[in-house]
Amino acid sequence: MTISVRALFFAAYRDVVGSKEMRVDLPAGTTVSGLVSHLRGLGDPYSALPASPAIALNRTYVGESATLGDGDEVAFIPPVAGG
Amino acid sequence: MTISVRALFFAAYRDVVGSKEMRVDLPAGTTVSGLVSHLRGLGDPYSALPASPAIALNRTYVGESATLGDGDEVAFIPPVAGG
Amino acid sequence: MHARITADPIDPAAVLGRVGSERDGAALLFVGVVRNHDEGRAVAGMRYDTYEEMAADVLEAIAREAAERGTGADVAVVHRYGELSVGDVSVAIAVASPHRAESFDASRYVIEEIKKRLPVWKKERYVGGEAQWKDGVVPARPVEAEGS
Amino acid sequence: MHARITADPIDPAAVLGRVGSERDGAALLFVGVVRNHDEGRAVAGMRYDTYEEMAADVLEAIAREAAERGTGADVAVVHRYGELSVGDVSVAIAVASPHRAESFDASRYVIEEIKKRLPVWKKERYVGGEAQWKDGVVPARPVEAEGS
Repeated sequence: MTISVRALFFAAYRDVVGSKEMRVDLPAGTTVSGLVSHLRGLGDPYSALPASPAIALNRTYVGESATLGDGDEVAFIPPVAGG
Repeated sequence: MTISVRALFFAAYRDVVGSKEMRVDLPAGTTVSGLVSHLRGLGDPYSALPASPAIALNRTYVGESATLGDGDEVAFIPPVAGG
Repeated sequence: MHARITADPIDPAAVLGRVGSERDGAALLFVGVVRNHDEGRAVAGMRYDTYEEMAADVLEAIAREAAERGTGADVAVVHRYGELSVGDVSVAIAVASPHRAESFDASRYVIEEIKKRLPVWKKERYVGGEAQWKDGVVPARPVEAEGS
Repeated sequence: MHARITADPIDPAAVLGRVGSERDGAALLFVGVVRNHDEGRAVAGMRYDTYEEMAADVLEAIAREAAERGTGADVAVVHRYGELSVGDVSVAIAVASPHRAESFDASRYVIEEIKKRLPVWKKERYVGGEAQWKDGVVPARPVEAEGS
């Protein structure tokens, strides 16, 4: 079975990837770290993403071992600088 | 030789003494603690002043051993409560 | 409690006006402003990007946490995004509480948590035309259960 | 730097407007307000008495000391005296500085020093008519030279 997630890129990561959003199809059971590895394995420009970025899953920060589900929103969060 | 000072009373001390200001004649060389003793020795209501109040001499906090001069302004400062 | 992320200019007095009641003896308004220098470089302005939907949630969570610290405080916070010039307000935090210590504590909490976890990024524009993303803070990850 | 003791109502926004320049990334406004309760009693209002000439000097010294802490801050403080009602502003302290830590530090310094040494006293009027001087803080005496 396959799931489909939306990967979102912000700020410096958006500059790296060259787009703000992409759809990614993955095997069911893929974790956050699995998605990151998958993307980095696609080669340039994705290989320039960090191996272990901060990730928000459906708008909440999660660890690398969180499991993705169909329709999830997975945001790559560069170091934040609000205020 | 004699000096003359203005003693000022504020807030609770003004309530005790019943006036905001009095002129006091003292021997030259009298200290702050000498003035306090002198006033307390006058009897009611002055005897109700504390033995060791905070004192400002010419608008600056001083210790009990500060020496008074002619024309000085000596304020009896109850515990402060600004803000 | 009030928390908002917005592209509109911020009126700090209006944010302050959102907090306080007759039980409160202290109110504190923090205002963050784009300044004309950073680490020795002359700054012309700042672009704030955000992950708006998530930022709204995080800002509200921060305000709620601040309000629930100590004996309770009333909290309002507004954070801006978009293109800002020197002197523009980037964030306003208003707090009111019965005693001053809680207001200082809650205000400081809100700004420090914003810096640690609000999904906002800033690109500094320098006098002369260059621009770069400002170094930020890696948000803490939730602790994961053993073996999960 | 600006320090004033006054019988006139205080406009906190105007006090905030007195600080800040393009070098400043943070501004902080503290507002002290007469609250409707104190130590479990319902408060109707507060009378602030002061030793005005000395209070003006002390307030200015406090503001100067606050401005000179750390790497420097811009400070404005206004303290009121006279008859105040619940909700009236008794003190407003505005600080601006390049970074937020200095503003929090300077603001807190000003209000804590006011409580320790500004010659101001307050008589609390309770709902029901009774009134009493609020407990205060004994100002520290200067250290005296040995044998003087």
